[in-house]
Amino acid sequence: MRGRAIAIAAIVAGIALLLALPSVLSPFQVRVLQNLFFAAALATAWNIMGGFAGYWSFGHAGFLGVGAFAAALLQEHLDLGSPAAALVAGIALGAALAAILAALLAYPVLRLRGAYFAIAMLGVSLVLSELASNLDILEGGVGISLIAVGPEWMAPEVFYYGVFLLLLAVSLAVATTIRTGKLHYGLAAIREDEDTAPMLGVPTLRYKTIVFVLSAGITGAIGAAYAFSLGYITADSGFRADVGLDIVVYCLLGGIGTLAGPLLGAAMMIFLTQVVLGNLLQVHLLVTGILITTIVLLLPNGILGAFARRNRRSIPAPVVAATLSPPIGHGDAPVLMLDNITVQFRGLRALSEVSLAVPPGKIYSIIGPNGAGKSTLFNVVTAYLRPTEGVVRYRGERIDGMSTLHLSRSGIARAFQIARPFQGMSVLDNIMVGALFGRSGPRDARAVTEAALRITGLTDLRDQPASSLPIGHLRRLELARVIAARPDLILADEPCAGLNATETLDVERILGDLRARGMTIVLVEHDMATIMRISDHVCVISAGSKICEGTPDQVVRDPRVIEAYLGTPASKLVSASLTTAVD
Amino acid sequence: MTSMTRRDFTRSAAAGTALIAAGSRARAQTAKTVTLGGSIPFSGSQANTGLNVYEGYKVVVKYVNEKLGGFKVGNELCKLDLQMIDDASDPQRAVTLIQKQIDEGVNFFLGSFSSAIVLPTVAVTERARKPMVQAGGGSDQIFTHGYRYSFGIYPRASRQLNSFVAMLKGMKPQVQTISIAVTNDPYGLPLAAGATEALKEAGIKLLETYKLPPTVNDVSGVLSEIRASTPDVLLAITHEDISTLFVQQMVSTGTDVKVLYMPLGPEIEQFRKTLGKYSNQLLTLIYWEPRVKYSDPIFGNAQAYYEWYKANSSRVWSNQSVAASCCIVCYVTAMQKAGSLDPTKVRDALAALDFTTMYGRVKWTPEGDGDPVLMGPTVGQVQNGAPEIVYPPDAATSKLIYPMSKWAERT
Amino acid sequence: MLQALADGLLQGAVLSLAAAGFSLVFGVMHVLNLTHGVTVLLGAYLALLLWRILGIDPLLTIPLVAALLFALGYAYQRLLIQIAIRRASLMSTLIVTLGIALALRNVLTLVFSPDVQAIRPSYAAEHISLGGIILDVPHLLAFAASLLLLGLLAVILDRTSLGRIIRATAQQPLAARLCAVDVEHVFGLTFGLAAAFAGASGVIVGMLFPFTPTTEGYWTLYAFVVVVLGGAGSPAGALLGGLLLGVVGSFTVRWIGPAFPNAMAFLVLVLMLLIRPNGLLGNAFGASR
Amino acid sequence: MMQAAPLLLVEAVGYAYNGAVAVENVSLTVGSDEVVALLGSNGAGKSTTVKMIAGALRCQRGVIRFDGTDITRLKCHDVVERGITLVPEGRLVFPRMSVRENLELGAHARRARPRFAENLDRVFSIFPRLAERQPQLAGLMSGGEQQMLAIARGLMSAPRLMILDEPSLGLMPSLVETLFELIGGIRTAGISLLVVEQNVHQALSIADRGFVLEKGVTTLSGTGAELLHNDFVRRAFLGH
Repeated sequence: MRGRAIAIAAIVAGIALLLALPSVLSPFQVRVLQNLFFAAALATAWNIMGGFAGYWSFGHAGFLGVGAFAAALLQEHLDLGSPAAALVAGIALGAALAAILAALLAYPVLRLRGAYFAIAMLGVSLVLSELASNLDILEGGVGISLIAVGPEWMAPEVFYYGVFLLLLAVSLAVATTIRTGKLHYGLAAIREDEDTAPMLGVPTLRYKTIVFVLSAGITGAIGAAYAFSLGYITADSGFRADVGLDIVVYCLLGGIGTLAGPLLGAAMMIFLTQVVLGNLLQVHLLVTGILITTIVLLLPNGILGAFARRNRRSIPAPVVAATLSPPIGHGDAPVLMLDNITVQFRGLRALSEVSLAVPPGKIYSIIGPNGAGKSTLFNVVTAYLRPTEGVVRYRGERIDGMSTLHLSRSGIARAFQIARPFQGMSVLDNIMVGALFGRSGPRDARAVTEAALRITGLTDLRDQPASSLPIGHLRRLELARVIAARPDLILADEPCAGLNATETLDVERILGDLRARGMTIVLVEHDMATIMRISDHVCVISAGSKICEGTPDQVVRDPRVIEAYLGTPASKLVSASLTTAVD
Repeated sequence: MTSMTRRDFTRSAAAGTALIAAGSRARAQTAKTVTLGGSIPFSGSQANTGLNVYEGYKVVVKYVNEKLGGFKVGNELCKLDLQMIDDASDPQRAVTLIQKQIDEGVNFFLGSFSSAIVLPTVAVTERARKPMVQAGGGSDQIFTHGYRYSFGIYPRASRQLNSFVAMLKGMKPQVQTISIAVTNDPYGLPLAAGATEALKEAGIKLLETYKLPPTVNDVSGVLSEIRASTPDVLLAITHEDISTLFVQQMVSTGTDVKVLYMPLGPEIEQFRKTLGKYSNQLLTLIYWEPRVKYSDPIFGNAQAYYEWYKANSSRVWSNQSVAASCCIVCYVTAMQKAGSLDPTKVRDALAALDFTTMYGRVKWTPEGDGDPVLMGPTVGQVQNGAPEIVYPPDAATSKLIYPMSKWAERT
Repeated sequence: MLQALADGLLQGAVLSLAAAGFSLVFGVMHVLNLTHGVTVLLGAYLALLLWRILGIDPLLTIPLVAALLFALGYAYQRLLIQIAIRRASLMSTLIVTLGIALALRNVLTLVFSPDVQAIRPSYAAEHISLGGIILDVPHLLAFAASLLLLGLLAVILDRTSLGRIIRATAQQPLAARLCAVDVEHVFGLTFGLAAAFAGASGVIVGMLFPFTPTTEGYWTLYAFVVVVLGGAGSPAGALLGGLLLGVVGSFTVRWIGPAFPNAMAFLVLVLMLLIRPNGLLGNAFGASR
Repeated sequence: MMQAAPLLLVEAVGYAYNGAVAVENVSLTVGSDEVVALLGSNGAGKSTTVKMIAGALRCQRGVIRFDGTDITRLKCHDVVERGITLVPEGRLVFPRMSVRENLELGAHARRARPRFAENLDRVFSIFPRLAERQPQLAGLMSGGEQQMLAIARGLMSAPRLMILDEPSLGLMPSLVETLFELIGGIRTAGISLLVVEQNVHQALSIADRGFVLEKGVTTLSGTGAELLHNDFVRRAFLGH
């Protein structure tokens, strides 16, 4: 644990240095640092939402303005005795109002994604700015003066240097706690692939709301302190739309999604515009514009690289003997029941009256030529698709209406055909997402992850970034992630597609190992060799309906299967020779 | 510009040569540079007015340094060094860069343009006990903080329309009703509040006050209500772009009023050029006019200043540029009266100033804004393309045309 | 009431034309072009020059201004936007266009000074009254010109081979490549077309509203609202979105207060995004979430 | 069997999607006026190979020659101008454009424009149903009709070599029969064909020669009949 002690010592020394600085620096330099802390704190708060969850907002100037006006109006209408009390109350109210606004906005706005979310937030901040400047009670038009709150003996720039340093510390602390907790994994899942996230049990809306409210609250607090530091606030200087976009540029420059990125980006831009280019006359916008453009073009992923390529292992827990207790006891009732499922797409019957029952603890394979409706069947079971008719039952309980999140909670996990790893994260972290949001819970998530690594033979690749894995390993990572959630029923969608011989055998070994542990597996696969080797039971689908069912040997011999697979034989000769060749 | 009478010309020439003679003798000594700091918005919505203020500063500094070869403070020859920074309408940037100038030992500051920038920066210079003379921030709140080192050429916004309302009271036939259109910003709202107060005392009925957002592209809605309520007077307190829009749309929708008063717009030449004959008979707020007969300690008189301005500036003069020039004249005079370059001594000299400059009489209220009566604006009216002073009578250069002729009858 | 409706429609038509270019770029390439407002102003300033120096009536300068800006738009896409799309994500391409917008706004200020300009054609003062409603001639001509130009854009997109290629590339870029379409070239043409129509709308904007380099922000923001309201990609979407926005603005002025048209416009933007993100007519080239 | 130099020569080409190898080593040839089948199970790398030939993907290894000239580095629209047209997997018709406009787009290539009318007549003769449905939006047509339109669109660019990527995918079995007869019809119009198919039987019934692709490598080639009886083919598809 020597490493941790050094780290703490370094932080303490850093803080001592930062607090001593003002006495050494000139007032101008102190003000530059004050502006730097202000920008860095705002960028860090924005990054929690934009970087960690991948939701870019162009409207954070709205929260800044709400904080500023809350503090200004509070100290104008309410005498709180000492100036310090006015500042603290102002910051508290600013944070609270911004957080409440975010909470109210959360449900409607967080349903939007990408550019639509960004523009919606821009719209919100513009509405607030217009209301502030045109509603008399908000006095944004005429402007509000704020009382000086710094202690008489201390220079204002030194005082606000401390205030904004504190706010930056708070902002960083919140960002760090998010990064090291279960929340971070959930957010990574949301950022990387929000459609897959619920399948792994990540409560996407709840997590997005938490992060949105936190990010807004901090921005509101900073807005309040900003109002006091200026001493006079109007709608323009409070809801500065350009600040709303500047903080995005800071994060882009530093490295979106990293902890130090926003800090680095803010430091560079403030230093460049206020120190190096301080005395440029009449070309301020030209230089800033060209600066922004070149930065984004030259460093698309920012200085620190995108999404924290060097991701620290987050939960250093002791490696306990990996045990994977078998799923909760099950009799011999079928785990999964489908009766006459029909799915109709604009006139095309993808599935017509398909019924099947999956026995527990077995590998149940579904095969059929391309385009027979296998994937559609899969989407019905994993609640991606509501069947036009028919019922799906899991352990007796009807699930065809359930949300994917609820399904994964009740023990159904799906391994995708096109492996969807979280590119920016290591192999271990990818599996941790499955473990954390599965049914094992954070305490022994680490142990379950180790077990999953061992079963899928990925232990020595644990720190590799997922993006660099070849297809074979990616497929095993997908399985490991599913195993880590300790499901009862695994739905594997063509796990062997595109694998070479050895990789296919690995996957088959893993599936066999899971069956031995009592898990039930439904397999959709093309590779007939795999089907024949590992399936306990096979069901053949062709042109949307079930044509036969039974053990692998029975099914392969059935003429209807051969015909469905190889197409209608042009001449009797061909079919004759084929049937005899099959032993 | 009416032709100069011979007498005026000789008088100003004599005054000018006297100063030059003093200046040449002094050139032998090495001159001490006195830096004037401060920030200007070169981008953002106030950029055009910011540029006019900057021209006003540059022209006087050039005259003092090059024409006069400097100015004497005690027995020391000084030259002026203008160090303005671009605050890009960002208060944080302005405050930071002005702090830098204070650290570098700049003792005297000139103000930026909009109140949102002037207020935070004046707090910094006040704390550093450096005087700031500005011709930009009109908002009352600059002068209600009890700052001692802050001086503003313009009287606080709420008192700027006193002369206009006084004129309305005395106009025959009687003015009964008035409507106000005002932009929601720190300059417009106090101006409107002051006017509303004065109108109540004057017994003129205020029909409606239309409040407008800072950016607007259509006022036809307001105009159709005005056509319905037919007020005698329309007072439009809007920045130059919206003032132009107002006149354009009043003309194109045939909305006529007896009196149209716009504090910002008609006094700017580009505004009059754009609107041509439709800018005639518009009333505005005039602080200065090339034909005024004021003497000036540096230029000799207003005419000499105007000639020098035209020769040395790429932009046409405006109220703000002359007021900006006046700031520097005040500084130079105060330094010479204080006989020292110590900021606090100069500050005391500034506070005591009561003299005539090419801009007019300069005397400050205890809070630092221009004395509303002495430095208050006169009422001007655009008559065949040029602004004429029409009120108060003693300063008038022409008779008020009232009521305004209809837009359609303009030739 | 009728006056409010008339004012709203007249104003709305200009908003539609000004947003048409932005809508085309967003519909075809899913790029949010923040430089759109500056392109509109470039059109206004070019018309101002031609009007002031050569005395040509602004409406007659539209073809020349449009041609100039077509070339500018094409070059802008091929030299910068194409690189940005390849190197960075779509969202950061937006930041690139922001950088260029700031730089160009500064260049306009240096070249044309920050003073308020306005183009006053000979008929600037005339107005007609139609059954109690007063309609000014500049706005009427602008209304007609806007409808004409939007119609022209619709014809170009629906009838000409250029339009066909643009629509095909928008719907299925890979299939377009396989039909021997040089997709990068088509994106350049799309940007050129968008810039040309933005420039044309700039001429009309210059005629109706006093402008300074700073007003470019207004036109970019309002293009957003029109596109979200009406739907991206099609001139019909831009027209519907613009007219609706104009009417909403003028009724807000009458019944809520002259200070709130902007607030209402942005409120409409947010509400539309929540209810129908793809706008009333949907994305002309296939829904993009 | 083919003395003249092949129309299309693909030598040891390879491609990997950021790390994951999709095509390791594929070589094949297509003679003029010949129909060649490219067989292989799902994920064997068939689509990737044909996209490289058509220039939609930049080939990372190996050489592609067409009519004697090296086209490995050419951009997609230049490859089409030289006479290679790919009817992509999943058809990719222009959904919100009419049948007529889809066909006009197909003739966008400079080589095809002068012979637009002539090509159009031929297409309408091969696919009479398209002639009736000219104004209809392509997106509203059935899978089969869209497949016919995609092929017709390919024909409109007057290709010398036409590549069909899984034309039978997702079609009703009855339609597959008529589709392959139509494809046969194209052959007589003097166009070489490269048909990529999983449906072994149908493909080999119209092909002169075939290549089998397994896990990104061309493992086997031969005449249609040879391949049909080869138990390796049966194992590659029936998996045991």
